[in-house]
Amino acid sequence: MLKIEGLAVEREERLLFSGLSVSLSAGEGLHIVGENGAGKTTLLRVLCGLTLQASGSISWCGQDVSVFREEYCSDLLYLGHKNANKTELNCRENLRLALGVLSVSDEAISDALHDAGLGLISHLPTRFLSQGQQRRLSLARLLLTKSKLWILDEPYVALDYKAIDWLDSHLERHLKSGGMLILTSHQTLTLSSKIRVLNLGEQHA
Amino acid sequence: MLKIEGLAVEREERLLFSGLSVSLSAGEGLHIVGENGAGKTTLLRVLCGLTLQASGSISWCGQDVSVFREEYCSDLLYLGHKNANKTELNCRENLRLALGVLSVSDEAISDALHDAGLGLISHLPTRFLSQGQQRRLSLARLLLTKSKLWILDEPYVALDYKAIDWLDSHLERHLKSGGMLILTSHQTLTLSSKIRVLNLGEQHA
Amino acid sequence: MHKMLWALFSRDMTLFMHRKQDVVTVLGFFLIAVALFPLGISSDPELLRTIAPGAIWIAALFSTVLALDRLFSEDLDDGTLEQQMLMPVPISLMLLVRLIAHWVITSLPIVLLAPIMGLQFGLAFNEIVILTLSLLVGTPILVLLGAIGAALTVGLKSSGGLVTLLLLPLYVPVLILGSSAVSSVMNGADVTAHFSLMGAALIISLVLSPFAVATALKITLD
Amino acid sequence: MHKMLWALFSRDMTLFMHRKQDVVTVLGFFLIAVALFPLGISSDPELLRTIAPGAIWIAALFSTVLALDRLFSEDLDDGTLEQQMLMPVPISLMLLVRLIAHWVITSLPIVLLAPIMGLQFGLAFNEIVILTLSLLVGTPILVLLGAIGAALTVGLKSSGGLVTLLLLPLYVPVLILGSSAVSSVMNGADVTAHFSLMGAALIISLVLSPFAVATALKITLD
Amino acid sequence: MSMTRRIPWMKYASASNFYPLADRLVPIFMGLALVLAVIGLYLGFVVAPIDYQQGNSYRIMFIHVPAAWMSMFIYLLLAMYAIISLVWRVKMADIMAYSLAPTGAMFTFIALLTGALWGRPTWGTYWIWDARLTSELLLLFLYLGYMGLYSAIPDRQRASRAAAFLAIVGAVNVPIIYFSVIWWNTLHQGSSFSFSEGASMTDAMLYALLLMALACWAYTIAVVLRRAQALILERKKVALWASQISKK
Ligand code: HEM
Ligand SMILES: Nc1ncnc2c1ncn2[C@@H]1O[C@H](COP(=O)(O)OP(=O)(O)OP(=O)(O)O)[C@@H](O)[C@H]1O
Ligand SMILES: Nc1ncnc2c1ncn2[C@@H]1O[C@H](COP(=O)(O)OP(=O)(O)OP(=O)(O)O)[C@@H](O)[C@H]1O
Ligand SMILES: [Mg+2]
Ligand SMILES: [Mg+2]
Repeated sequence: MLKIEGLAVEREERLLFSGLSVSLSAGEGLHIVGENGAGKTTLLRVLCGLTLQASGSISWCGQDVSVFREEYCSDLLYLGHKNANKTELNCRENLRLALGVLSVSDEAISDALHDAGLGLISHLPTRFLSQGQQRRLSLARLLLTKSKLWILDEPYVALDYKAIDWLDSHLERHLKSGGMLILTSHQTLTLSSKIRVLNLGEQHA
Repeated sequence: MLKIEGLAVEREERLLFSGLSVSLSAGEGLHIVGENGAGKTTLLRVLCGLTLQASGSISWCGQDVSVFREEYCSDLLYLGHKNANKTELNCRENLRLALGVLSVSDEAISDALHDAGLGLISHLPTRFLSQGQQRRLSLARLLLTKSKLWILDEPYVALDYKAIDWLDSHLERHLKSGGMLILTSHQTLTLSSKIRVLNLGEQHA
Repeated sequence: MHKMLWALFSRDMTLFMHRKQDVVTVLGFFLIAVALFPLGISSDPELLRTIAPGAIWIAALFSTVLALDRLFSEDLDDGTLEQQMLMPVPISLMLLVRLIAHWVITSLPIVLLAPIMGLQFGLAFNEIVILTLSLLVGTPILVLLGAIGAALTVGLKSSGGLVTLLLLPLYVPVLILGSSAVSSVMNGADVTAHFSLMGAALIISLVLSPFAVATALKITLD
Repeated sequence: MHKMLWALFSRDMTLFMHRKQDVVTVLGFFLIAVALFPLGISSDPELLRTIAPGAIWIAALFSTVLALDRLFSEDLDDGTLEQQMLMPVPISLMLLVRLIAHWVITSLPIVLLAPIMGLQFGLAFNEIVILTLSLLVGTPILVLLGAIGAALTVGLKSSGGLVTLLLLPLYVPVLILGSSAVSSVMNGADVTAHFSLMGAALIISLVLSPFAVATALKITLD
Repeated sequence: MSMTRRIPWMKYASASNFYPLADRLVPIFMGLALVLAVIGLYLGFVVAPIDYQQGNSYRIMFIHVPAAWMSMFIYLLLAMYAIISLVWRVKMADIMAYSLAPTGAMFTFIALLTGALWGRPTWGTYWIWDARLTSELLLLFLYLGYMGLYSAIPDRQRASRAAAFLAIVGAVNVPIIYFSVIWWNTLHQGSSFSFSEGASMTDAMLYALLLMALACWAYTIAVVLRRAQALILERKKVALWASQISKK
C-alpha cells in the first residue's frame, strides 16, 4: 500500500540518506533504527509530507501522496516527538481536539482515557500531568482513530512498563486488523508480532 | 551528606508522597522509580528547591538547604526533562551558557563536545539537532562541572545505545570520585556500580 | 464539506474560548491603549476629538499585532500545528477558517467596543458609525495580511517584533484609509471612496491570503 | 563577588546579543509606532508638536511592554529559567543583573533614538534634551515594575495581555510624569519636581523590584 | 501515613466549623445592613439640612464616603489575609481573601462613580488626574488584577500564592490613597471628620455617615461569608476527588 522509491533527504547540503526504497503492505510493521541524528525523525516527517525530500517518490495505494494529499492524510496518523497537547485544556478536550474532524461520542472518549490510565485525572489541565501521563494522552488517539497507517516517533519515551504493555497490545491489534505501522525507538521492541527493521545508519553508509 | 527527613509533597490537596526519609553519602547513587505520575519529577524538583514541600526537611552537609541556598546550589547540578538549550545558539555557546558563572577554557568545551559526539556539528544552532543530540548536549555539562550532587531526570531518554554507554561511564566515574547521584529512569539501569532503588509507588501506598 | 468546515470552525472556537483571557486581554490592551492617549497627550476636548480616529485606529492596530503574535507560535511549539497540517482538508481552507475564528475572537470585540471609545472622545453619532464600520471592514484585512507575516516568522524567537516590521508597511494604507474615513466625515466629506477601496482590499486578501499563509507555513515547517 | 556579577552580566549580554533581531525589532516597533502618529492622526506641524511628547512616550511604553513579554517566558519554556534559579548567587542579585542587561538591550536604543524622533516632530533643542532625559530615567522604572508583572504571569498562555492589564495602572503615573515634563518645558515651566519624583521612583524600584521579582518567580515556578 | 493524612483534614476542620457558623451569621448581618442603610439614608437624604455652598449635591457624600472607606479597609483586610495565607499557608485565609475581593472592587467602583458624579457640580469636571483619584483608580485595577491573576492560573495553590503576593505588593497603594490629600496639594477634600476636633458638620450628617458606614460593614460581612461558604464547598469537592485518586 505504501511505497517509497529512491528517497533521498538533504539538510543544508548534507545528505542524510539516499536511495531508500521500501514498501509496506497491510498488516506489516517497520521499525526504523539508527544512531542519534541518523535521520529517523526526518524520514518520518518526509513520509507525512511535512518535510520535502530531495528526490524520490512516496505513493499510497498507487497514488502519489503529494498530489492526493487529502486522501492520504485521512488514512494517516502521525505522532511526533511532541505530544501535541494544549496545556490549558484537560485530557478530554485535548483528545477531542486531536481527533480533528472525526466525530466521536463522549463515552468513547471516556473509555479511551480510562484505558490509557487517565480516567481519574481526565479533568486536569494537561500542564499538570507528568511526562508519562502526557505521552499516554497523545497515544490515546490510537484507540479512536480509523487511520490505516500509523507513523509513531519514539512512542515508548517516558512510559512506565505498564503503559508499554498497554501500547504494545494496541499496536498488535492494529497490525492484526490489517493496519500498517512505522515507528522509531531506541529501546528493543517488546511487540510479539514480527516487525521489519530498517537501519538508517547502514542505509547511509 | 544529603539528608531528607519526613518529606511530604502535596499537589492541590492530593498527597503525592509523605514521610520520605533518605540519606545519601559520598559515592552513593539513588535510582528513583515509580509509575507515571508517581511524583518522581516532583521529588527531584523539591530536592533542588524549585518546588516547596508540604512538610519535611532537606539538609546538605548538615545545613538546611533552604537557608544555605547558595552553598547548596554551588554543589548541585540539576538536569530536568527539558534540555535547557537555547535553540538559536550553537552547541558551544549553549554549553558555555549552561556552565553559568563557572569559567572554563575553550579547549575544555571543545573536548567535552567532542566526547559527547557533537564535535562535527558544534557550530549548528541547536534547533537543527535531533532529539538525541540535544540530550547529549545538555549531558555534556556533566563533563565540565565540579558539582558533587547530580540530580538527573530521565537522562537516558532519546539516547542511542552508544550514548547510553558513554553516559554510564561518566556516571561511574563521578560515583568513584566520591560524587553523589540521584536519577530517575523507566529503563533498567546498565550502570555497573550498585545503586540503591527508591520506589515511590510503595512509599505512597 | 459544509459540515466539515463547521467542525473546523467550532473546533477553533472551543480552543479560543478556553482562553477567555485572550479575549479579555486583547480587549484590555485596546481599552488601555486608547485611554493612554488622553493621559499622555492632553485632555483638551477639542484636541482629543481631532486625534480620536487616529488614536482608536492605532490602538486597534497594536492590539491586532499583539494577538497575531500568538496565532501560530504556540501551535508550533506544542506540536499541534503539525497535526493541523495533516488534517484531511485543503490547508488553505483550514487556514481560512482559523483566521475567521481568530478575527471573531480577537477583533470583533474591539469593533463592538469602538463606539464607546468614540463617545469617550466626544465623537458625534455619524462619526461613530463610520468609525465602527471602518474597523469592521479594516480589521479583517489586518488579520489576513498579518497572518502571512506571522506564518513567515513563526519559530523565530523574536517573531513578535519582526512581524510588526514586516507588516507595518502593509498596514499603513489600511490605517490611513480607516482613520481618514472618519476624519472625512468630521469635515463633511464623502467616504464612499474610502470604503470601496477597503472593501476591494478585503476581498482580495480574503481570496489570496489563505494560499499565501499555507505556502509560508509549509516553508517554515519544513 | 564583583567578578561573578560581571560574569552574569556578560552572560546575559551574549544571550541577548545573539538575538540582534530582538534589538532590531524593538527599535523597529518603536520607530514605526512613532511614525504611525503623523500618519494616523494628522500631519499638521503645530498639532504634531503638541502631541509629540505623549506620542513618543506612548510608543516607548508599548515597545517596553512588547519586549517584557519575552523576558522570562522563553526561558521558562526551554528550561533555562530553572537553571538560572539554581545558580549559586542570590536570586535577586541575578535578577537585578538580568533586568539591567534587558534595559541596556531593549530600552537604551530607544532612549538614544528619541532625539531623532523629537526632531522629526519639530521639537526644540531643550525640549529634546528633557524628552531624552525623561526617557532615560523613566524607562528603567517601566522595566523594573514590568518585570514583576512578567514574573507573576510567566507560563500563562495569555500572559502578554494580562501583564498589560496588571501593569498599565502602574505605568500611567510614569507616562504622565514623563510626557508632562516635556510639555512643561514647552510651556516654559519648571521640571525639577517631575524629575525628583521620577528619580525617587527609580531608586525605590531599583531596590525593591529584584526581591519582588524573585519572590514572584519562585511562586510561579513552584 | 495516617499521621500525615490528618494534616489536610485538620485544616478543613476549621472550615467545617466555619460553615454552620456562617449559616447563622449571614441572615443576621444582612438584616442589620438593611435596617442601618434605611435609617442612614433617611437621615442623610431627608433630615440633614441643605448645604449653603453645594446645595443638595453634597448628599452624594453619604454613599461616596462610606464606599471610599470600605474600598480601603477591605483592601487592607485582604492584604492581611494574603500575608497569613502566604506565610502560614492557612487555607481559610486564602478563601477569605478571595471572597473579599469582589466586594472591595464593587465599593471602589462605587466610590469612583459617585466621586465622579459629585465632581461635576463641585469641580466642574468628572475626572482629573490628581493623586487621590489616580490612586483610587489604581486600587480598582489592583482588585481586578488580583481576581484576574487568581483565575488565570489554573493550579489553585499557585494561583492563591501568586495573587496573595500581588495583593501584598499592592498594599503600598492604600496609605498613598489615604494620605494623598496631606502629602500633595490636591483638589480633593481633606479629612473633614476627626474625633479629636469633633465634627465639622451637623449631627444628622455625622450620624447618617456613621450609620451608612456600619451598614456597609454589615453588608460586607454577610456577602463575604456567603461567598466563602461557596468556595469551601467547591474545594471540598476537589479534596474528595483527591482522596479518591490517592486510594487508587
Ligand atoms: C472620582 C472622584 C473621587 C474619588 C476617587 C474619591 C475618593 C475618595 C476617597 C478614597 C475617600 C476616602 C479617603 C479618606 O477617608 O480620607 C474620599 C473621601 C471623601 N471625598 Fe472623595 N473622591 C472623589 C471625588 C470627590 C468629590 C468630587 C468630592 C466633593 C467635592 C469628594 C469629597 C469627599 C469627602 C468630603 C470625603 C470624606 C473625607 C473625610 O471626611 O475623611 N470626593 N474620597
Ligand atoms: N540545517 C541543518 N544543517 C545541517 N544539519 C542538519 C540541519 N538540520 C538538521 N540537520 C541534521 O539532520 C539530522 C536530523 O536528524 P533527525 O532528527 O532525523 O535524527 P533522528 O534519527 O531522529 O535522531 P534521534 O535518535 O536523536 O531522534 C541531525 O543529524 C541534524 O544534525
Ligand atoms: N495541580 C495539580 N492537581 C492535581 N494533581 C496534580 C497537579 N499538579 C500535578 N499533579 C499530579 O502530580 C503528579 C506529578 O507527577 P510527576 O511529574 O512528579 O510524575 P513522575 O513520577 O515524574 O511521572 P513520569 O514517570 O510520567 O515522569 C501527577 O500525577 C500529576 O497528575
Ligand atoms: Mg528523532
Ligand atoms: Mg517525570
